[in-house]
Amino acid sequence: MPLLSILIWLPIAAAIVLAFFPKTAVTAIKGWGLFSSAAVFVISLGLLRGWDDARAGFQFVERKAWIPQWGINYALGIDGISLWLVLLTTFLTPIIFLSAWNAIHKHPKEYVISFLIMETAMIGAFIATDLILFYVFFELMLLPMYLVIGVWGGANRIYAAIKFFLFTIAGSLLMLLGIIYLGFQSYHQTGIPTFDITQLYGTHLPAYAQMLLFFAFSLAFAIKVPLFPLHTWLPDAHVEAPTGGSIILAGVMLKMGTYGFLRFVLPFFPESSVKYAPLMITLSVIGIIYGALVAWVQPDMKKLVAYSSVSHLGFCVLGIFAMNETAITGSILQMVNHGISTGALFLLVGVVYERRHTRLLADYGGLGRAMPVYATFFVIAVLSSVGLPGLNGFVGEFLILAGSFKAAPTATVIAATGVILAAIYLLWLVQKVFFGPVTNEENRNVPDIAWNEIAAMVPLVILMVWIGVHPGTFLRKMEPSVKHLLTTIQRTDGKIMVASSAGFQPAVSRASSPRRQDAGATAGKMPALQVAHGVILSREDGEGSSGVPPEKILRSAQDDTAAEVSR
Amino acid sequence: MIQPLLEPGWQWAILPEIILCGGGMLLILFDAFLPRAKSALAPLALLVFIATSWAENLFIQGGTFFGGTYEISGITMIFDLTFLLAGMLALLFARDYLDREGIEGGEFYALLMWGTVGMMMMAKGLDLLIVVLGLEILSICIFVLVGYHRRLPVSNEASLKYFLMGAFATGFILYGTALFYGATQSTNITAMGQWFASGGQATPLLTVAFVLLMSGFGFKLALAPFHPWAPDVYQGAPTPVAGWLSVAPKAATLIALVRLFDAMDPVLPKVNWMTMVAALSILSMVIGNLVAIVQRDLKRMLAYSGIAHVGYMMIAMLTLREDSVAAVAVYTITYALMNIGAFGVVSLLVKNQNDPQTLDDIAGMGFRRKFYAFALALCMFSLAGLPPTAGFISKFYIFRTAIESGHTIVALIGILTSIVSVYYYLRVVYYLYMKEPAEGHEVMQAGGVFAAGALTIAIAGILAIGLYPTPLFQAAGTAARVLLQQ
Amino acid sequence: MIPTHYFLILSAILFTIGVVGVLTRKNGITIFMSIELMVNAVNLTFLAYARQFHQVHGVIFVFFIMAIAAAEAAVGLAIFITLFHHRDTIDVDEANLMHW
Amino acid sequence: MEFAIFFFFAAVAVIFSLVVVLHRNPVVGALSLVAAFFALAVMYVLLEAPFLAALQVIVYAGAIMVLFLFVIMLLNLQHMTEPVTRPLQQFLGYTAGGAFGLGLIYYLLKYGVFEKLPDGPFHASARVIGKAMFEAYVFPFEMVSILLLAAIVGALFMSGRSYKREAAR
Amino acid sequence: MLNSLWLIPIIPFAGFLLNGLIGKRAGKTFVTAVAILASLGAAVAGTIAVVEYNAHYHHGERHIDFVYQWFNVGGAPNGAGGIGADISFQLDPLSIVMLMVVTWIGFLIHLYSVGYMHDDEGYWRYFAYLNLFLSAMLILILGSSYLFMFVGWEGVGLCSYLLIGFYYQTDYAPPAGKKAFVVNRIGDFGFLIAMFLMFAYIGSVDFAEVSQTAARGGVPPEILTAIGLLLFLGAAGKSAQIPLHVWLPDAMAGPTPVSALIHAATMVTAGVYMVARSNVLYRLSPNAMMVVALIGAVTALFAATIGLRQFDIKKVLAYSTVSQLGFMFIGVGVGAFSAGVFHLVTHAFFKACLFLGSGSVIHAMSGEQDIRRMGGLRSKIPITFWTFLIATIAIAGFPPLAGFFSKDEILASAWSTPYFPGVGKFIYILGTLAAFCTAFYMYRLVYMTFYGDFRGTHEQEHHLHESPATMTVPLIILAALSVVGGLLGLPHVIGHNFLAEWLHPAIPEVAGAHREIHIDSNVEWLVMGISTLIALAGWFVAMRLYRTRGLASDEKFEQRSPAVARAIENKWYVDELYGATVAGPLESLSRFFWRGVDAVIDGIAALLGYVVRAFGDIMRFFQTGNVRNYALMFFLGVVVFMVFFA
Repeated sequence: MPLLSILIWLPIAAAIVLAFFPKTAVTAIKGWGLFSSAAVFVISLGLLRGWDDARAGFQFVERKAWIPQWGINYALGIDGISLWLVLLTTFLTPIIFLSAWNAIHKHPKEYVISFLIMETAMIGAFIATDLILFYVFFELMLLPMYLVIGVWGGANRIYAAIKFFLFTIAGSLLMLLGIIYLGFQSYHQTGIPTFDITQLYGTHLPAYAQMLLFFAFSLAFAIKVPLFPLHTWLPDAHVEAPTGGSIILAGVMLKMGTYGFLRFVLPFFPESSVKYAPLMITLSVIGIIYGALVAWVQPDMKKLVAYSSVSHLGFCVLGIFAMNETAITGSILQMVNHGISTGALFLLVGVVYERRHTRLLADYGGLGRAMPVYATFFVIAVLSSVGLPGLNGFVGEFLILAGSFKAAPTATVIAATGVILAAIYLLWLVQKVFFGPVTNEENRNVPDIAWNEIAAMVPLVILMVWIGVHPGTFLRKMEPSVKHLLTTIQRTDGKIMVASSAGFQPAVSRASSPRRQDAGATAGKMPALQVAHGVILSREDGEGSSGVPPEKILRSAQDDTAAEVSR
Repeated sequence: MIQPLLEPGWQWAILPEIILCGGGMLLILFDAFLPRAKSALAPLALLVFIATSWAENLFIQGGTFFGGTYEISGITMIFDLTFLLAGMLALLFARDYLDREGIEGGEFYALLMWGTVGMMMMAKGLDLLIVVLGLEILSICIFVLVGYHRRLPVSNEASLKYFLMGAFATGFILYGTALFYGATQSTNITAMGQWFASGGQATPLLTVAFVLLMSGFGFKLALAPFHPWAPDVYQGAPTPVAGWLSVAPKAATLIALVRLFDAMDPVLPKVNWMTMVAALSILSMVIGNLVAIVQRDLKRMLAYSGIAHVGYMMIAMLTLREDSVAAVAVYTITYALMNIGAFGVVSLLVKNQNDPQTLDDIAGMGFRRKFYAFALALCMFSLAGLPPTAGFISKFYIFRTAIESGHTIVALIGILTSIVSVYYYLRVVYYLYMKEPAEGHEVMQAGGVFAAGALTIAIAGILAIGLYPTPLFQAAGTAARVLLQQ
Repeated sequence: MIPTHYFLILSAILFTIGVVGVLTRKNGITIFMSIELMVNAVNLTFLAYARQFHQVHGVIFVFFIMAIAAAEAAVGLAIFITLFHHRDTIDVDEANLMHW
Repeated sequence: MEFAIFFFFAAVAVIFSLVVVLHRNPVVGALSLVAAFFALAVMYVLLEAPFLAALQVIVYAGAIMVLFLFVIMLLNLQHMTEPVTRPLQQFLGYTAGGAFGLGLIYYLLKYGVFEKLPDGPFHASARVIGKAMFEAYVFPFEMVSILLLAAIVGALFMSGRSYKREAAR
Repeated sequence: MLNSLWLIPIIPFAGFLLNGLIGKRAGKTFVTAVAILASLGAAVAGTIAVVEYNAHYHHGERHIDFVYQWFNVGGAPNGAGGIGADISFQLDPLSIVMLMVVTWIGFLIHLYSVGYMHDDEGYWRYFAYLNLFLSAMLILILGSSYLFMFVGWEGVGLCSYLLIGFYYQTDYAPPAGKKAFVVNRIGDFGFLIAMFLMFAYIGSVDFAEVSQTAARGGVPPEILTAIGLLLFLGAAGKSAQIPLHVWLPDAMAGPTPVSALIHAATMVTAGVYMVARSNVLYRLSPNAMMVVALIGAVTALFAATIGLRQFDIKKVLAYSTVSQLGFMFIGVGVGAFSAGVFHLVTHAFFKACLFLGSGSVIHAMSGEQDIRRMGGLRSKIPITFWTFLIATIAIAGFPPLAGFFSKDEILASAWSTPYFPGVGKFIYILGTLAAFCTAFYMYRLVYMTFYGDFRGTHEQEHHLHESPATMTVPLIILAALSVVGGLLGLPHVIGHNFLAEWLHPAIPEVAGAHREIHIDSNVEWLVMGISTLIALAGWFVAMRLYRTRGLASDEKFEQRSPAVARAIENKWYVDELYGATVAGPLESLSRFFWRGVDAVIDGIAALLGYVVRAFGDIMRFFQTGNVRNYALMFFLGVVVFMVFFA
């Protein structure tokens, strides 16, 4: 059974069916949206049933010729990297419909349709294993989002929508050029035209071209993430978008960027990735701190959460460019976490916005008395976003930081201060909204959270706790794919090992060459491994680092320090 | 004794032309003798067009006729079908438009058909004589069609402008042809090709000839800097005509150019002619997109975007390869669908054409005239080159060929300018869906069945090509191969 | 027998004069006459080459060009008449309803 | 002898065409254009194309120019004079035109000169032309009919009778 | 029980869930029952576990109860060297001590709260939080690895946040809670980095593995020092040591029992526990130890000085807590880990007693906390008075009460620490001064509160009443404990130091490091003598100043040296300093980022747009609408191309 195709096309089909509903039958429309998206979610759970934990490569693979002339296929596949993102997508969509049950009064039909189309696009982008197919979905998701922001958005929605669209399209069009060039290169080397990701891996590119392509791709994804200097579209888009739009935008769409880095940038351009990892890491660290600081002084709840997204996704990018298993696994998990917790936060902000039609912190205060249940949910969401152990946020952040600490200690230490800042701005938010005496009379008797909103929140909270308490469920399925990814990067060049263990002399120096080989499979985690065994080693065969010629250690040490300096 | 130089099967070869010519005359007579039965004209015309397309498919095996001056091949068939498609769409939109404006007449459809004949001649002519002749037939028809709405000063003014510029440009084309004739001792494209192939030298004089020729064709293509007529003419012309005008003649000129460039192929490495073409394309992309941004009149905006699109097509012409020819073919078909579609929706605006049809006229239509708005939006997305529309596929094709033949810089400029273009295409969507219309300002009316049908065709085509272009690619690819081999 | 390029140069001159006429005159009909002049210059070139190459082709071409010119004249003049109906002048500078 | 004729009529053609371009009165322009066409006809004769010369006189000088004059009279523009406006346009027109012409002549002299003239006379007589017309060029010849038909229909339509009625609507 | 240690934290957690979910509707009795049972259950289960432990192990081995693998990423197939931790609980002498203290005192305070919080609308919420705290604390002390410990570590932080902000509708409580959480976060930052270092250089965060690897010399010394310092940063955050002490005084905004449980007896001592837990690392890097000890000493004195002049009864106790925590850190810092833990225990007794007592006072004074409005309560609330007095004597360090022995052992070890003898002496002096201050301000508190005549309003006086049994019973128990608690660790010159012996296995033999501080008897006697005198002196001075004169002497002091007085009242302006140096600049920086940098970025984007538009407008200008101009453009194009290309 072509599960993935079903996943892609079911929402579209539902949307088409919906197009024939009478626009007056609002309840029917919403119900249909909810039902169909829920159905998609249930079906997507089938992925877990048929999942093979051991397989590193793509599973549920489908492949049909689409444009054979150019070797473009309708090729679908899913692996540990994309699995949870897909599930996140299918999981969030029904929640959106649920949360927006009473929120959307204007053109509900078109609203639901656009979200269904968006779901298709997002799932497609995650499971497309053909570069062009990916691009098609990648762009396709812009249109509905543009409409969602522009039609159902707030006061300044037009500006936000166009800004969002132009920023994104600017990046992705340049990426398109890069894609074409990449396919052209591989065509000239292999003689077979193809845009199949796995076959494009290891396309050898001249250094200069690789650099250009790296930036072409990175720009597109960095805008999407968004990485520090390119982030300004995000707050506007979030503030103006309707609740559902914000949830999808933060929950899934931003992940396209990080996912793109993982799936394309790293394996396609390993050397450049290593070369410019310091740059990317620096940017992400700046983003972490910057986003947190700016979030702290926002007068608008949604803007605050939006900037917090900048900060959180900075962690993801940091983990990706640390390029070792721990960090990458962490950042994949963190993508999911961020989707859940920030999604929840946006949902909750939307809830209170529905009731009070303001998002300014100044207008709130003492809300906890009127809406205790709501407050509880909010605090839980905040805590998971702060990264409280036992909730989802912690595991991801911890893995990222611990992993990238090996690659870039200084950067990591700086990034870790983001953990403090997160506490500052999020608790500030909670305090401003819920605590303190009731200053504004309108807050005295706001109706508490409604059934549909509770129904939307409960699954989110359950997931938060689940990931926090037993992340193994999720990590186990990622691990092989991540290892595989790292070998893909590895295959091209050994430099990466050095780079990813930069600023880490003692560990490297304690490494004994045979271990370097077998552990070479997974780049970054080596040092830890060697430390772990280093001592035992030294007991077994006297001086453990006998295998390594000293000058090599020296060199690695040197360019490590170099990396440090450049950072 | 006179023996007309007629190869066997010639009557089949030019069957489409014959049908169209005859059809045109019949329609005129019909209108003349049964002035009451105007409503039957459009269906009849449609019938003629359909018959022609059917005739196209009748004649399978290609070949050259009339002493090697007239070629029938896959590519000509594709382009003929493009012309016919354009003609049909224009006709369908025109039906409602003319009916509304109360100026329906047999002449209109007749001229449409004869113009199509002219284009077919441009597409098939292997002799510059035929090409020029076709071009003239086309021009004559356009002069009249543009000025067809005689009551309107703008329409008349448009036809005046187009006429003067057109005649002017014709002068240059002719002069260029003459100079080529002087160099190659023939105006037959194949002969010219042989002359070039047999080491014919390209003197600067020939370059001048090329410049003159390009300027003339550039005029028809509305390539910058030969473009300035386009916005005015599109604005003034009856909207369906404008749509047709923005597509069909360009297609015809392109295929003629393809033949020429193909003939010149041997000499091109030695001369900088393609640099000029590149310059033209870059200029067009830049000027077209940048000026389109500041337009509020829909038709002018589309005109400028059209200029830009020709720029994109010229990218593919820079190096003539199977791919590029196929790309041009695909692009023209796509462009026909989306541009005529867009103009068609505009043609539904009930408004005195003397005043511009601005964005405000479509404000808030998104949720009133759902179908038309959706069609327009789709056309816009396609024009902007966003997947999953045909526009994306064809643009992708163009840039792919560009990169493969190493014109990365031009491609880059193309990409950058198309980023710019996204802005104004989206602005249309924004007016459609996100803006509330001014009170009592309801200019988009529910068009008749014809317009609806045309839009359906356009939408279907855009999506079909966008989602599954393979068959089209195959056809175009083989056709191009055939074209470039002989 | 007169060398061919004499004719070519003559036609070039005439063509240029025609072009200048188009560019500098406002009277639509004069402009059109200048265009006719250009076309005739082209004819001259064709004929010159035709004689040079001993080809009837060029001559035929000229013949067709004449037909084209005639057709253009017919339509063009009709257009001018309509223009005149609209605004009692054929000064093309007056035709400026549409710009920018 | 030939040369004398050539230069004389070349001068005539040039001068009269200059008059066309420069003289402010369209009627004068039209008439001088006729003169220029005559001169050209002579050139055709020199080029051994008597048939075309005849056509030139009949079609151009005859039909087309008469049409022009007719229109001019119809719209009685004969008294219309145009003041010189748009100096920049004028200036650019002349300079650019001059540059273009000079360049053209330069290139023609440099590359367009044929060393050897064709040996033997070349008679593009009516017979030759007619034969070619109906053998090799039958298709374009037929197409010309469509061209002319379109032109006629168009002309009729544009300046047609029903115009006023429509306008009335 | 041993193999289901996880039950111990789960029981109170269940209580939390029950109360949290249905407590509001279920009513007070239900809530009370659940809460009390939960805490009692935890205590009992813990005790059983301890008993079983004693039955199984005789040399203080480490018992591990592995539940499941939390996460472990990037390791070899066998998981070695991976980053992650197990959900597994451990039992060893150290955690047993903590376990007993936490569970039983926790239980007592639950009991007390029943009375204290009785007519609070947030009753259910309160007990839910309290249970949650209990379970988090238990995770903290039972966790078998730094990472799992960190879970409890943050958990208690959260609970303290929630409980400090318990009166969320006031305007002072929520900020205090936020402050507590954020400052703790700063500490946690250090903790995190320390763990990263462990993963990087040791490859594990399991207590045993870390200690063994370190002991094996598998870790470069500078790294050890770094780890030690970073861990101490965490500890300082949790245990309110300079410079992170600022949150604890504000934390008094919470209900008094909370202050007793969290901010005196258990949570704040977590830092001490962690340092003791990491004793191997510390003993291997004396520098880190010295820092710990010094900071402890400075904090002890500093806080004590502030305590000298506070008028909020709870604030006084808060500062004394900070100061006492300083003592504990001196202990663990100079290498006398058992001493530090010993003081931790005793302090838990008497400080809990003091806080509860103050709570009872406040209860009696119907919410009044300012000692300037109290006085003469001795007769009104005798039980409270006596228990309070006992605890005071204990904390002031009068022999033979608990405080005396623990503090004395610490000071003695400080004096004779082998790691940094010179500094040790200095620390001793600081500690002694702090001890003096402690004695002084504690007696001041007692005299101001219970002696003299009543200074409050009439209705307050009218309401005065002894607290209910649920409150007094815990007081009595704790008072008794603070009397006899000293017996746990008698100095060897007098008797037998049970605690030291008990903890001995938790402080393993490490090459090149001392296992315990050897104090020779003269020093022992000397120190004991001195501290006794100090305590007496403090009492004497306080009595002279406050017994009869009460408030007057404070005013006198204010008149004599107003600057100092105000400085002390304002806690030496530390908060203001932080505000000016950290918070303020940071905020303005953020505003600059937001208003400035973002604006610039947007500006650049907008600028591009404008440039494009401008170009458009310029080119559009050529579209004059005049056909001759078009012809000219056309022709110019031709000419230009001719010039260029021909």
